[in-house]
Amino acid sequence: MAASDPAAIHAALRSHFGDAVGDLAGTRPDNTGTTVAPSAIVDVCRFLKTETGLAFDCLSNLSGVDYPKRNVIEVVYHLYSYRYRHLFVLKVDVPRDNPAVPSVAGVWHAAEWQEREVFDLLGVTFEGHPDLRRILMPEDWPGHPLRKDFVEPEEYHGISTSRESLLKT
Amino acid sequence: MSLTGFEVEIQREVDGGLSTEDMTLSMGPQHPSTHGVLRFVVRADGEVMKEAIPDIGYLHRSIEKIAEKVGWHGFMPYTDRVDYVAAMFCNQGWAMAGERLAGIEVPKRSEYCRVIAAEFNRIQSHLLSVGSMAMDIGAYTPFTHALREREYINDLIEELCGARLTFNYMRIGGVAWDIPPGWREKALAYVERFEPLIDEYNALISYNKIYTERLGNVAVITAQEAIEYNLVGPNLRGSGVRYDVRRDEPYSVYPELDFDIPVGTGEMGTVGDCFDRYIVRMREMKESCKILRQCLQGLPPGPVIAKVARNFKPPAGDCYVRVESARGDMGWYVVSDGTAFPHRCKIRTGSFAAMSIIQKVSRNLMIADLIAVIASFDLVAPEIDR
Amino acid sequence: MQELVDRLVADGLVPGGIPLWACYLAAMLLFGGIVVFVFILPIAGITTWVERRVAGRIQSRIGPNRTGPAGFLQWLADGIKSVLKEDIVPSAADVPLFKLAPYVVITGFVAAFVVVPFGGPLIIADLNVGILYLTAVTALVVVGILMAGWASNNKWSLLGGIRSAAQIVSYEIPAGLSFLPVVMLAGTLSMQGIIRHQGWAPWTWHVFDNPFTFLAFFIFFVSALAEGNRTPFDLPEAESELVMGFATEYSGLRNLLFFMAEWGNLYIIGAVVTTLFLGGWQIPLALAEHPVPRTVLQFALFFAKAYFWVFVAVWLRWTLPRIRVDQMMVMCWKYLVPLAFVNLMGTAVWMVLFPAGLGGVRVLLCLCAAGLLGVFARRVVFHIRRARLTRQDLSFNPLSTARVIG
Amino acid sequence: MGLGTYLRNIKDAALTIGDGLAVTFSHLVRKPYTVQYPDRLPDGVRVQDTLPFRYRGILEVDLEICTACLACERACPIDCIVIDAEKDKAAGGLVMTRFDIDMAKCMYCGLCSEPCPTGAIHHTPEFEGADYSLESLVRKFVKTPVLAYKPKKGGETDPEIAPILERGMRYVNEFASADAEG
Repeated sequence: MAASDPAAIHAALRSHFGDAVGDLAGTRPDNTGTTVAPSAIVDVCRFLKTETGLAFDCLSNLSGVDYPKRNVIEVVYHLYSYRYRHLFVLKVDVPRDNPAVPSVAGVWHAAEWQEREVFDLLGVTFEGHPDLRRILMPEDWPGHPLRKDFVEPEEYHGISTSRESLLKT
Repeated sequence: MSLTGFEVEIQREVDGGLSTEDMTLSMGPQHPSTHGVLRFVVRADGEVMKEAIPDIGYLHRSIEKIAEKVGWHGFMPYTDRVDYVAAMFCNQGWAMAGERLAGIEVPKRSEYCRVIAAEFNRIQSHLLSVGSMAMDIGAYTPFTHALREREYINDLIEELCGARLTFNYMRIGGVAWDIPPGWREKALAYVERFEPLIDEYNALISYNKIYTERLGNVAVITAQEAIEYNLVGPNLRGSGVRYDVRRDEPYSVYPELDFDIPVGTGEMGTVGDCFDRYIVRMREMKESCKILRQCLQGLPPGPVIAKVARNFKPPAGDCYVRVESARGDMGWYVVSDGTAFPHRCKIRTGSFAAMSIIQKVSRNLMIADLIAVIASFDLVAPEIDR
Repeated sequence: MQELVDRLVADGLVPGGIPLWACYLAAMLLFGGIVVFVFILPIAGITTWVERRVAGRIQSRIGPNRTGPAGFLQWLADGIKSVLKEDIVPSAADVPLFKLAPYVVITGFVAAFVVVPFGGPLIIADLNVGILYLTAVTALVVVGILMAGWASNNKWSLLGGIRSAAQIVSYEIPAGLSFLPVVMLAGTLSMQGIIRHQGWAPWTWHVFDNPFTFLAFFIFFVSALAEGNRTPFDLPEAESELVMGFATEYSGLRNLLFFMAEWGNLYIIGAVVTTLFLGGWQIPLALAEHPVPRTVLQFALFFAKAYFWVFVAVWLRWTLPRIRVDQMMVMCWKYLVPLAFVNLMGTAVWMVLFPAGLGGVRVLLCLCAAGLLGVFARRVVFHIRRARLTRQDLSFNPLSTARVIG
Repeated sequence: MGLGTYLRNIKDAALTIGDGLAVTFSHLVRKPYTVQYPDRLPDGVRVQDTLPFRYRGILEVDLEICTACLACERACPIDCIVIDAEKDKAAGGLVMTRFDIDMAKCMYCGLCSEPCPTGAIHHTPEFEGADYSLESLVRKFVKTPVLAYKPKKGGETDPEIAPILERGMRYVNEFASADAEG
């Protein structure tokens, strides 16, 4: 069934995965999607990719968002299908202290580097990732920069990270 | 032998009593043909590479963190620095994100101004890409001709918005400056003058036998692999996938314009080789000329910016805006929490995905081919590291 | 040169008691010294200036125009700058080899001038093995480059050195095979002999003698370019891949020696091609009776012909991209060598069938060459018209400067 | 590789290289495009004068028409503008003691000149900002404390300030505004 509207996609998901899939949310086609339980994310993604009517063959974007007030880090998956030209959003909430999500690198190769970036900048570990290393920051950089409570270190290997402004007289 | 963070195991083969050893080369981050600060640890057996492991992060300024510090209007000049070769598309991405979150309706004339500035910028970016690709393969003249044509567009856009590279031309709700008087005729004259020079450039280098021999059948990427690795833009269309955000997820005034999408056809080898990615960019420049002609002639009157508060506070929510940049479909995932500062801004760019496929594509290519592959993906370092 | 010395000795101008061989040696050294310091070094320098000006105009820019009139003394400035620059020897380098390499390359290059026939009597030593000696001597350059590549202890230089060894050695074969038809026609290896076998008129030149030598000319020029490391074969110092190839670690005077050899080599390519195929310094006898003006005319004609091919090599460099290493080998062994054999056999059969050669074929080949040039000119005009250029966009003055601003 | 492709390769190589050579030869007879800045320009021509009006060069502030409203200081994302202004009853208004712009950090984005009501702060076509010390890149516009300008209702009458204000407003009107007609 070539379901191009999100409600049908959501119904298919709900029928397959029951309450592991939250309810449909979103105001525009570019942000409608559901929340998914961390344990079921790999099966949901594989289902969305292989199901003939859905064919989400492209993981367009994978990003992490830090919500300190809800004490949760939300990993957001934007999935897109080149055959049916429709977009769907999956959101996975993980606790802020030791966030861990099963890796979908097995489903799409594109996820490999994007998960490494979320690991590097937000500290979310992806279980089952083939090569989980820091991608942008140096290996021994303290902390994860994109967290809201990240404090920039004074100096790194003897190089100071701040420059005294010229405007102070 | 470890090369700063790379435990690369050395393979020794002893065949016929002669033990040979792999050579590990560090190509970059300061190397004449890695565009910007990219680095590859190349494990090679003589000229033939076993593998080229990319190492990125040398130009990481964490623009996404800066977005959370400077307000909605303040971040616009930083978007120019995400991809300084094609800055208009980044401006457009951020502006559309702000408009979609706050539900602002942008006047028609400003949409036309945006498309005109963006298409000129696409020609600029493609000229730099094809020019530096020819120089990487060894021909120096096409680079200067491409840069000379790019200089004319620099002057045109300088007259439009005051800057040549980091434009800061668009605002949330429209564009900052209207088209100055007399600029339209100058732009039309330039497009007339530029179109035949694409054919001259093709005659000079594109169909040169040495050039096609160097690029044909090199680093072939099938359509399925391209989608799997989320390649976008000319890299995806080079592999035969006819997909363009301007036509398949239409935004701005692109639905009213007619232009077609050039796709790689494997004329000098197989579909999806370096030559296809290159020739798709050359043909896209022709399409951009077509779009520019239509926009410049059909420019409607009216204001060029909507009423937007100086202290802009969009309602809480998130949006995913996709813009067809010169390097493909650039995704802007912006989360707002109702305050004057964006909560999160994730920019998913084409070069990041292209860089991730190089390790797989570079197996038993020659070192000279790695340079051609890097150039054919039109990588730009700031877009990868952000 | 020998008759010159004999005549001097006969006239008694030489103070007595000096044995004959000493006179020859002194004359040889004197003439050789003049040629090296008055001709070779300036020519190598001026070629760099010509290359940068031609490259400028091809790339719609000006090229050096600040040092001297139209930038003519740029090469002198570069030379002095290189001599004054610090000459760094990397610590981990194989120091003796590192220091020796540029001198091996320079001797290989300068030694080639011994057989270059500037004019009728103007040749340092008219060896009867002329062209064979020249091929042997230019092979010395490979040794120097390989030494430089290995001694710099830098992986990129090693790659550059190995590439140049493969390239120059394998392109000796087609170069050798394609000058053999000319040697068969002329019956001698000596350079002067080859020139004397040709006349001043184009249809008497070896290149138009028969279709096979016509083809041999192109093969020889292409493989000579490969031996001189010129684009499209500049793999040993491929800027965009190997940084500077074998010359990466060199600086100061040693670097200058490497590149002087490369630009000087251009002139040798031009000179050899002119000698073998284009009638060398042959001028119509009627032009000048007295030997001195005749020699000057011969020198000027030979220089003009040789320098035209230097211009063609420069023009090729700023048009063509670079070949990959395996394509370079394929081109040598699968395209140039078989064709060179065909030309060799063809010329042999041609000489058997028509011992005196066919006048008609010679004229026909001249016309076909002229036709080629005509088609080329038409194509150039087509490109100019397509770019919609107007009169004041064009300028035939090679030193024309900038457009007015704004 | 059959004889057919063998000969076709040679033909292709010859034709395409020949065509490339024709293009480069046609360039040999074209005038170069270089503008020989800075020392060989036609006499009397300064590059700065040929730049368009909207060119965003080094910032300049006309203190006569600056109302010390601090809009530019707030708009600058890098905080490289610092203005000190106090209320001073005796002088009858705001007195500015300091107006510094750190041109070393400025990224020439133009966000400061947009909200300025009188066009006091604007970009000049001047771009040659090289200097020997970083400190001298900080442009200090206030030499002696000056009274901030108060825009008059009926338009400017003072003959000395009127031309400056008129020039300032030209910069302001250049920016797009929501209500302007086409």
